[in-house]
Amino acid sequence: MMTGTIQGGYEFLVAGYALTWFVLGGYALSLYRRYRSIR
Amino acid sequence: MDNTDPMAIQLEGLSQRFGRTWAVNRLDLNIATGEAIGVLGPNGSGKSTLLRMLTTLLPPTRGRGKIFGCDLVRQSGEVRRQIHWLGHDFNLYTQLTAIENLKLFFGFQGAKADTRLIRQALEKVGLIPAADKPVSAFSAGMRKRLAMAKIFLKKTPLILLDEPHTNLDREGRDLMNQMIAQWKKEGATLMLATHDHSTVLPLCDKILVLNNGEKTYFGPTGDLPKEIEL
Amino acid sequence: MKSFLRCAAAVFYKDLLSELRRREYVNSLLFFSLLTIFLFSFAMGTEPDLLRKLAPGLYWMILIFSATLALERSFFTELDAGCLDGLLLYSTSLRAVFLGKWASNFFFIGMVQILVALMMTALYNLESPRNPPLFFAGLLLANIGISTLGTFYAALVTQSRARQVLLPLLLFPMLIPLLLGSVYVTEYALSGDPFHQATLWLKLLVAYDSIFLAACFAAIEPLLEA
Amino acid sequence: MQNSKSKIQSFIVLMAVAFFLFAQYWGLFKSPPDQLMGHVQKLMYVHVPCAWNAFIAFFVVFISSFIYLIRKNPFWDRLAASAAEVGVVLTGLTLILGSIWGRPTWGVWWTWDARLTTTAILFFLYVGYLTMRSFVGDKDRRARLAAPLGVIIFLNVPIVYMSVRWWRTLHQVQSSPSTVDPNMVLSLRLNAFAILFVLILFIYHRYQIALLKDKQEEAL
Repeated sequence: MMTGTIQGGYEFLVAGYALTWFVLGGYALSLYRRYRSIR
Repeated sequence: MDNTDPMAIQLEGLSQRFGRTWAVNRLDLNIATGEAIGVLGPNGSGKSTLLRMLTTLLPPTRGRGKIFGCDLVRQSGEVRRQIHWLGHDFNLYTQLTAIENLKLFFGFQGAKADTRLIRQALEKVGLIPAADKPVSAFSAGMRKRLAMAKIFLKKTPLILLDEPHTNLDREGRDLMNQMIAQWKKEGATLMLATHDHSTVLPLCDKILVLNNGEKTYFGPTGDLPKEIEL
Repeated sequence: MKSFLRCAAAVFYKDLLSELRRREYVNSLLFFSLLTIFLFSFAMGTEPDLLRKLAPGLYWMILIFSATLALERSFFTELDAGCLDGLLLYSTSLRAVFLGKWASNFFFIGMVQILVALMMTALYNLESPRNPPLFFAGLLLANIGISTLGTFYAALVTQSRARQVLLPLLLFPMLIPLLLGSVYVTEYALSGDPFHQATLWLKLLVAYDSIFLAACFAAIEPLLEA
Repeated sequence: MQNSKSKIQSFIVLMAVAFFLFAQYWGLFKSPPDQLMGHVQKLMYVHVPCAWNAFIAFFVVFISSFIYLIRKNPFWDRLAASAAEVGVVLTGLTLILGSIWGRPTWGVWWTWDARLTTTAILFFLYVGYLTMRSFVGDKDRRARLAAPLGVIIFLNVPIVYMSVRWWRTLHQVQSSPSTVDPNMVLSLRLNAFAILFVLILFIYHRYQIALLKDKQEEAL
């Protein structure tokens, strides 16, 4: 198992948060676009 | 007929929509017990859809209907126990023999098979020689007769017939007319949907004409106006 | 109550009769399960110890795939011959129809279970299970679960266009707990299960079966009506 | 002229976004890094809230399916459909985040951890639910078929979790994060409520789309 604190690993952190914003934002956008297309 | 309810069928705004088209559009109808109704109209005018809705197998998109006071949707169980339906498919299991199919008819209703009545029914429709043969060997006419035999097995206050005379030879047609006459004598309510009106008119008290899902005429057979397009 | 059972018996008897008279469906089901045994051995290699170790897992994979074939047909014979309306119209209750269909699926899947077990023992020369009652208990409980959910989902997808792909897509995720349970019960049954480790998984299967028998029985009404 | 209703709606959306950003900020910069996993551990503040809220969405599907079975009111069917779609999106996100988190921590892209495996099974269950809905055209029939499915699927969730946990204890893979200090709990809770707010908005707007679609179909 890991002994000391993991150095770095920032790229995973950034990737995770970026992905979260991308997915939530993207879904919000798709809802908006679908809402507009039906209007 | 055990049923004393004066109104056999009461429809209020009954409608059915398939995708964009209204197969039946806001149909209001009141049919008294014991009447024989001919349902006429060109192909695709909603005849079969209407009948299928009356069997409760096809819930209406809008509107309500009652058969002998039982709601088509909420009391579909009671309605089903009081009707017979003879449609284009004859609901026959081709791997089984004629007798087995009729025994199944009792089985599905949870009743013991009454072999005497089965034999009587087969005799009436002239299928005794083919009683033990699998239905797969039957011609369309013989299959229709077997389906008619099923109606013979259980008396119901309402009988729905979709194109009763198709697939039948001349002798079969006489048998159908004879059975229709007998059902009328027993006080059953009948609905016969067909597009060749010549065979049906003499049998019916009233005519319902449908066109594109809408009622264009409903009244006694006698005063059917000429210009109504059948 | 009597008429309920008689209706279910009629549906079961009818299914049995018409499927056994026209053998080709039953044969195709059995040959399919045999074929998958061969496929797996080609895929896994014929090294005896490996196959013996993987046998429980393979067995249940083959079972689930073969069961899908049996389940997909459960309402298809009605639909194909146009008898579904008659069945729905004249049956005393749709739950009786469900019970009848459940029984016929149970019968055919049970048949596949026995056949695949025998063939696998022969082909992978496994010795017979050291704890036979546990083995058959596993088979029985799994069969109940597969038949219950399988018949329920078969009724659900019968009238939709993409029946072949929809049934496995819906059924397989639901069967995961059952798959885990039956694989372990079979594994312990083969090895004799001296420490009674299988009881945990048997409890899971019993709970699984009873929950879904009750739920499917309660919820079947709208499915067949649709 | 934007009528008052949509003005309130956009205000609420802004509120949700603000709260979400605040919670993310708090989690990322305000809470201490974990002694063992360092900053990577902060992925927990998105991974775990997404999982919780996905579960809430599926619970909404279960309840509305159950009520539809009794009431037959199309509102509940539309709500079930909306919640299911949002739930699947969140579950998909949770799974990818779990894999991103697993990589630096355990060196693997996927661990058969009990919670993660259960989430994956949930994902397939509800993708199946949505696929089934997409195959049935007629609105009423779709509702009649989807309601029992929505109930039956959810009944499987506890069984799946239990069986997967028993299955995992046989293989002893340690999975739960190390000790959680109070400040972290605050970030976790903040993010959980932020994403809950987003979840409610998503379900609400997806419901409006479903309503409009039905009205459009009706109007024909």
